[in-house]
Amino acid sequence: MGYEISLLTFMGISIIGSLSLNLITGFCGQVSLGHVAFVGIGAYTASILTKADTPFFVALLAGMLLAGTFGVMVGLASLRVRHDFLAITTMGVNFVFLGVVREQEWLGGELGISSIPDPGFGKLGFLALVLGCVILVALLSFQIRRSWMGYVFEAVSGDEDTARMLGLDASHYKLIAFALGTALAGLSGGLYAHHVRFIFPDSFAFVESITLLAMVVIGGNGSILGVILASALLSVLPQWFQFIGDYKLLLYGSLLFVVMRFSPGGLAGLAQNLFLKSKKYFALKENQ
Amino acid sequence: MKLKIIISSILALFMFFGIAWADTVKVGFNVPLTGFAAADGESALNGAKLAVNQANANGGINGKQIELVIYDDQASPKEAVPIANRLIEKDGVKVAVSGSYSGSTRAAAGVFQAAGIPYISAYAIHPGITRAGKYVFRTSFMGEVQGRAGALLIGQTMQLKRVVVITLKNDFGKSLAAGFKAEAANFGIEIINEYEYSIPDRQFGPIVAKVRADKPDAIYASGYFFTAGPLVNQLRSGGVTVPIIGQEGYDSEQFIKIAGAASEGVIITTSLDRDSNSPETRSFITEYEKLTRNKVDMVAASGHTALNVVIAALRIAGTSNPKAIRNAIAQTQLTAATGHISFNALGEVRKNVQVQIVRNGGWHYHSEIRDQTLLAPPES
Amino acid sequence: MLYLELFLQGLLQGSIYALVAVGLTLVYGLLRILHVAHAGLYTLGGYFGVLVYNSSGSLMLSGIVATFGVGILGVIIYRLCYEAILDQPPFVPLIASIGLFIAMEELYRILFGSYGVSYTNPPLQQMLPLGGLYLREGEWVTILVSIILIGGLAWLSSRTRLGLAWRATVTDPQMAESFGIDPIRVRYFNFFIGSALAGTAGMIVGILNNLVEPTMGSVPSYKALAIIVLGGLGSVRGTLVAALALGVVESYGTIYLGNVLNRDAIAFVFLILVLMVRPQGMFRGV
Amino acid sequence: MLKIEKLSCGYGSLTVVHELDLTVREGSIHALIGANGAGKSTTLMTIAGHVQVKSGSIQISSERLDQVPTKERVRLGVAIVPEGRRLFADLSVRDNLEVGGYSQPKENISRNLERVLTLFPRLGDRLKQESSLLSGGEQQMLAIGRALMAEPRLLLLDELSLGLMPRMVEDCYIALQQLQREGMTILLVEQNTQQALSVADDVTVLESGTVAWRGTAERARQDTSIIEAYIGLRREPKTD
Amino acid sequence: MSLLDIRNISVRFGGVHALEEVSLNLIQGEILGLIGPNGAGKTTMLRVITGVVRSNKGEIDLEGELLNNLPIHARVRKGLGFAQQLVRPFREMTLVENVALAAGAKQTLHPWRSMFRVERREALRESLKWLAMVGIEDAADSFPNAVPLGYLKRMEVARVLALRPRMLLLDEPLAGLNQVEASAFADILVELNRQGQTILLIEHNLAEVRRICSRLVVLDNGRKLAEGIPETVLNQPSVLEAYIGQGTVHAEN
Repeated sequence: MGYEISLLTFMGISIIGSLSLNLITGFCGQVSLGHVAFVGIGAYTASILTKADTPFFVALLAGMLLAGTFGVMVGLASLRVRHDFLAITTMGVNFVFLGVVREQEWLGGELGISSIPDPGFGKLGFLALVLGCVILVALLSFQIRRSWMGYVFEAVSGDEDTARMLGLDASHYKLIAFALGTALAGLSGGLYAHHVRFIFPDSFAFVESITLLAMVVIGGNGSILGVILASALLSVLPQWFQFIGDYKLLLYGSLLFVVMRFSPGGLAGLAQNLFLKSKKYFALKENQ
Repeated sequence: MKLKIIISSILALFMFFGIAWADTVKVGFNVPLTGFAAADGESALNGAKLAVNQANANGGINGKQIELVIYDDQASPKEAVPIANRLIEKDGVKVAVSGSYSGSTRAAAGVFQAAGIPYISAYAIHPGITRAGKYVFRTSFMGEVQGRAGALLIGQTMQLKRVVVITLKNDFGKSLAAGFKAEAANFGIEIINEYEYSIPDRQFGPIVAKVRADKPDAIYASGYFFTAGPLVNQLRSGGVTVPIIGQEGYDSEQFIKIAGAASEGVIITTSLDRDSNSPETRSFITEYEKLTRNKVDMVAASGHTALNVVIAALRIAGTSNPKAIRNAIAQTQLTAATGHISFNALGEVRKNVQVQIVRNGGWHYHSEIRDQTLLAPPES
Repeated sequence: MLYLELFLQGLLQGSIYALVAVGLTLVYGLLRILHVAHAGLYTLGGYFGVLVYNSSGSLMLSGIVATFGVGILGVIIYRLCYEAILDQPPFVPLIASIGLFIAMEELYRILFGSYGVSYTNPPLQQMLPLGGLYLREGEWVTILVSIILIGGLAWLSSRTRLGLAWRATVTDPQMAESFGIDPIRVRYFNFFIGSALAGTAGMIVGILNNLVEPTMGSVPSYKALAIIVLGGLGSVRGTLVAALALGVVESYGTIYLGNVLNRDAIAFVFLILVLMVRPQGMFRGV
Repeated sequence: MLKIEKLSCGYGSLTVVHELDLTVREGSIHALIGANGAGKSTTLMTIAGHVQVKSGSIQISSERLDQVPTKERVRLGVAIVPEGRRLFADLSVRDNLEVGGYSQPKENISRNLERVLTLFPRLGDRLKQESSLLSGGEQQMLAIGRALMAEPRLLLLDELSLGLMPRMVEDCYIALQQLQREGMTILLVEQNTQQALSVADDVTVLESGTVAWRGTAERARQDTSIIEAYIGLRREPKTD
Repeated sequence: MSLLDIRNISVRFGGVHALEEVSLNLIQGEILGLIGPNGAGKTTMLRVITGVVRSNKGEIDLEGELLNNLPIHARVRKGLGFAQQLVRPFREMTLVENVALAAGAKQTLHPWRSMFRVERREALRESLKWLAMVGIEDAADSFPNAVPLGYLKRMEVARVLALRPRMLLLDEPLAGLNQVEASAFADILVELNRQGQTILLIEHNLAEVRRICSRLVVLDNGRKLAEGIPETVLNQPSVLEAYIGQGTVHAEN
């Protein structure tokens, strides 16, 4: 079972990561190309703390808190720069995060942090913990979407200026999206670190941010189920593609491209289109 | 409900691809075959395959053929952990080898250690790997060890004193530099300057200009063939003529191709002596070239060596009990393509350091460093 | 002398950045696409260069193939990949482009091998010290080619009909069309020029490093994005200045900041600082 | 010269102009006036090819203009001076003019350039300046000059006087009359009604995308209340 | 009684004076028409009031409280309701959802708390009422892309009304509507006003302005040109000139 467990654990961690990005990018419309930096902040914080004998959950929480704090700082940047500029700024955040971590000996520098303590739940216990977190994060996502907060996020994502004209404090809401999203990224980071029990800068390279964003957009920006499905698929894809061997990444890249090129709404968009088409079809029939 | 269906169908799929063959002795092998580390992965895999072919031709393990179970880990820790689990459970391997980089090897090592399955790192140099536990070994030098050898080579063998250190900013380069700097003073070396570069860098103009101004006696530069090739080339064409000393990362024909004429006279510390008369090394070199039509390199030799250690241990243990295999590995006394090998208490290899030099467009014997106190890897 | 030399090395690196980034900024200026796969074309330029040279021995021929071949491929990529998704929100072409880039890198690896390809008979490697400055032939050629190409581009855009059409279309495509300019042709032209510049840069870097690897484009891909933002997205002049400035800063940074900040992070630190002060980049306009 | 029949046009699902009929006589100045949002600019932009035709036809000298791609309409003699001028801001004055003459063979360009500079001597001193640095009036002159470079038979002018000093407006209008004397046909959208009426031969008043009144400028000038009524300054519009 | 008091507003863009020393006040219960030819500064004035544009000089006073330094959303919360010239519906939401977002102002006042407020039925019910008031309840569940402009314009007003503003600021609500639609729409405004809604109306359609406004302020070239009841103002020679032209009639030359 260990193999399935470790795969499911990674899947769960990916889902938390992509759902957290979905809060920012999917719900609130702020494209972030550097989300894995916050995963990294959570991972480093939690690891350093548990290595210093801090209880696991306290460390996890601290990782979330610190990631969220940095997230709010980037959120403040989002109040100043928009759209493409924001995308590239967040990308910059990822590179600067790596650049700084690589040079910090107390963060393990290039060697990273190894022998991160086992939280002691056993493989299955840890999986249960991760899945529990997935459920919580998914529930939170659903709650946000059906609440007035999600309503406002949708408005801010659609047209920020008009949202302000309706008396909505768009800046404040954007900061909340960043705070929540990055804190949850920190959670996924803390879990990741204690699952692999070894982290180093390359674990949080820019390509991982792209992977997270890909999960969100392939799932259908904003669609919770779509994003969960896409991250579940994409996180195990490299394992499934083992038999394709040499063509694995080629396929992965092409998949990203093809989905964006032919169904920019992602899986959710695809499903919706089919649904609408069938609805129209039936409506036509009814009218006849 | 939906989730259940998804999970169970996923599981079913895995099981389908995880079907095992009987009647062979399986050895796990994780290796980067796609992505940025694919070049080294390819060499390591070829070296490993060669070792398996040779052993199978010699009757395998007590008549059973050896089967290499290969997975691509993209040199990513995230991929390596499920692969380790998969090797252990689905494929039921009793011993495994990493043909991969430090990140994935370090991550997988924890899994193998926890499962009590012996695991050998062929060429990953992260100091933390063997510290995962008693089931983890390494057949290549730790960075520090090789760095110390470099200091001896420059300060004692070559009698050069004023040295500029150019360090590749990753675990490999950093630990080399640490070892080198720790011993430099003991061999009368004065480090007059140190520069760092990162792994994607190929243009070293600024460093070359500065090094020329530094006027050192020698340059100790870490890197892989794809960074060292351009570096050496640019140093030479930038008018820097002093000896350049590198390490096993250079050890590839590719380095000579890239650096061209500039590679003449470059000296490295490594594991493979191409001019060795030992039958193990000779047969490795000729058969590897026959198998792949490529020239041998350090990574291939390391993959080959690691597999030979495993094969030897399997033969001695004579059973598929991982604990017995582990103990057999720990007791290894073996002459492999990379020389005579044994392990210390931590699972780190003890062997001599080969010094090679580029002459007439090929790697050749320069000297050998046998100082076992200097080369002693850490015991814990 | 050292400072001057470091400066020159910086300009050298900067001029390569410029060749890549100018193409990217041309594409952005006209179509608002962040064309990451541009770096894949740059790598392809490297491959075309080395493969043609190794089989023909003619530097001229390989230069032509690298420039024009990549230019044409750029047009094809625009036609097949981007044209249909121009009116989508900006992250759609961006991610499509990133996917394309990953696929291109892998395709190169599968086609040309993972070890990379080197020139069998590396051209332009001799040192040519001029006035106390130590540069290789290849490096002088790089500077020369950059000046010629970018000068040529300036000439093309300011002195030719095509350039006029291009500049007009960038500022107001609708009005340009009103005066008889075909916006589709301008887009093709735009992609051709941008990609050709990247192809040339790729070939030059291939020669300088004597190595063309599948992942050669990974650094320029994202750094060029930073450069064009620093230059004020869409401004060619700004991009040139930003590229050269970054080259110089990195050159000094490698020597004097090496253990504080990663070379590749320097660009982004600047980027973030500049954007916080000037959310629209350093320069505006074409 | 220009004959528009039953033209409906608009953006996306929105139809702005409904079944418009409009005829512009060869060599005349035709003023199109009406309140904001009445569809004047939309009509002009449809003729130029920037707004989608939903039904009806546009003919220029008996050729179906609406079936010609936008970029080729200039070759049929249509040039536009759009609302807000929409100069190529980063380009120099000369380059703006050259874009205007893009459709013309090379040998015509210097001739046309000379013609424009005679008409607007002020542009002559500024040929090398970036067009965004010109004053409002000069920009308007440049916009007209740019269109003239295409040797149009039909000149479409949108809100010429908007945001300009009276003196400049006057200069522009004098230029228009000069052009008319040279045989050009001009379709003019103008909110400065008086100004428009002073030069126009014919007038069409648009209201909510349909024609509300049409007649000679002569009549409209004699009885300004007609026009005033249609833009809402008088309570009761006089019927024709 | 003056509800909104705007004093000596000046706005410069670059070197251009968009507004110069303009004062106007909005009295409780009136429909004030803000008119003037294109480019007179009407929209700039509205933007100053909303806070999109900051004035270089002058004060905006809401019953004794200065609004100058408040961000847009805060001004809205104080009771200023804006309908923009170009309709900007949220395209991913149906019309009724668009309105309900505004109707639920109470739920969204405290961003963090809004996470725990889920109940939307009340807001939707109320929104239907507003949609009915502007006469488009039949399209409540349609998406903006599927309805004509007139509907969107009315939705925009319904959306503002749902904020229950103390005053309504409308920027060219009649533009793009045909005469019948425009009249109907103007009637809605009159009805709202009758129910006590204070309205500031920027509008080009002078016929309707004349018909429904109780008072007019005329801007021209960034300055206040005239103020008073419609009949008087619209017959003032300076206003006629501003609209028809500068009297530079070339007709007879």
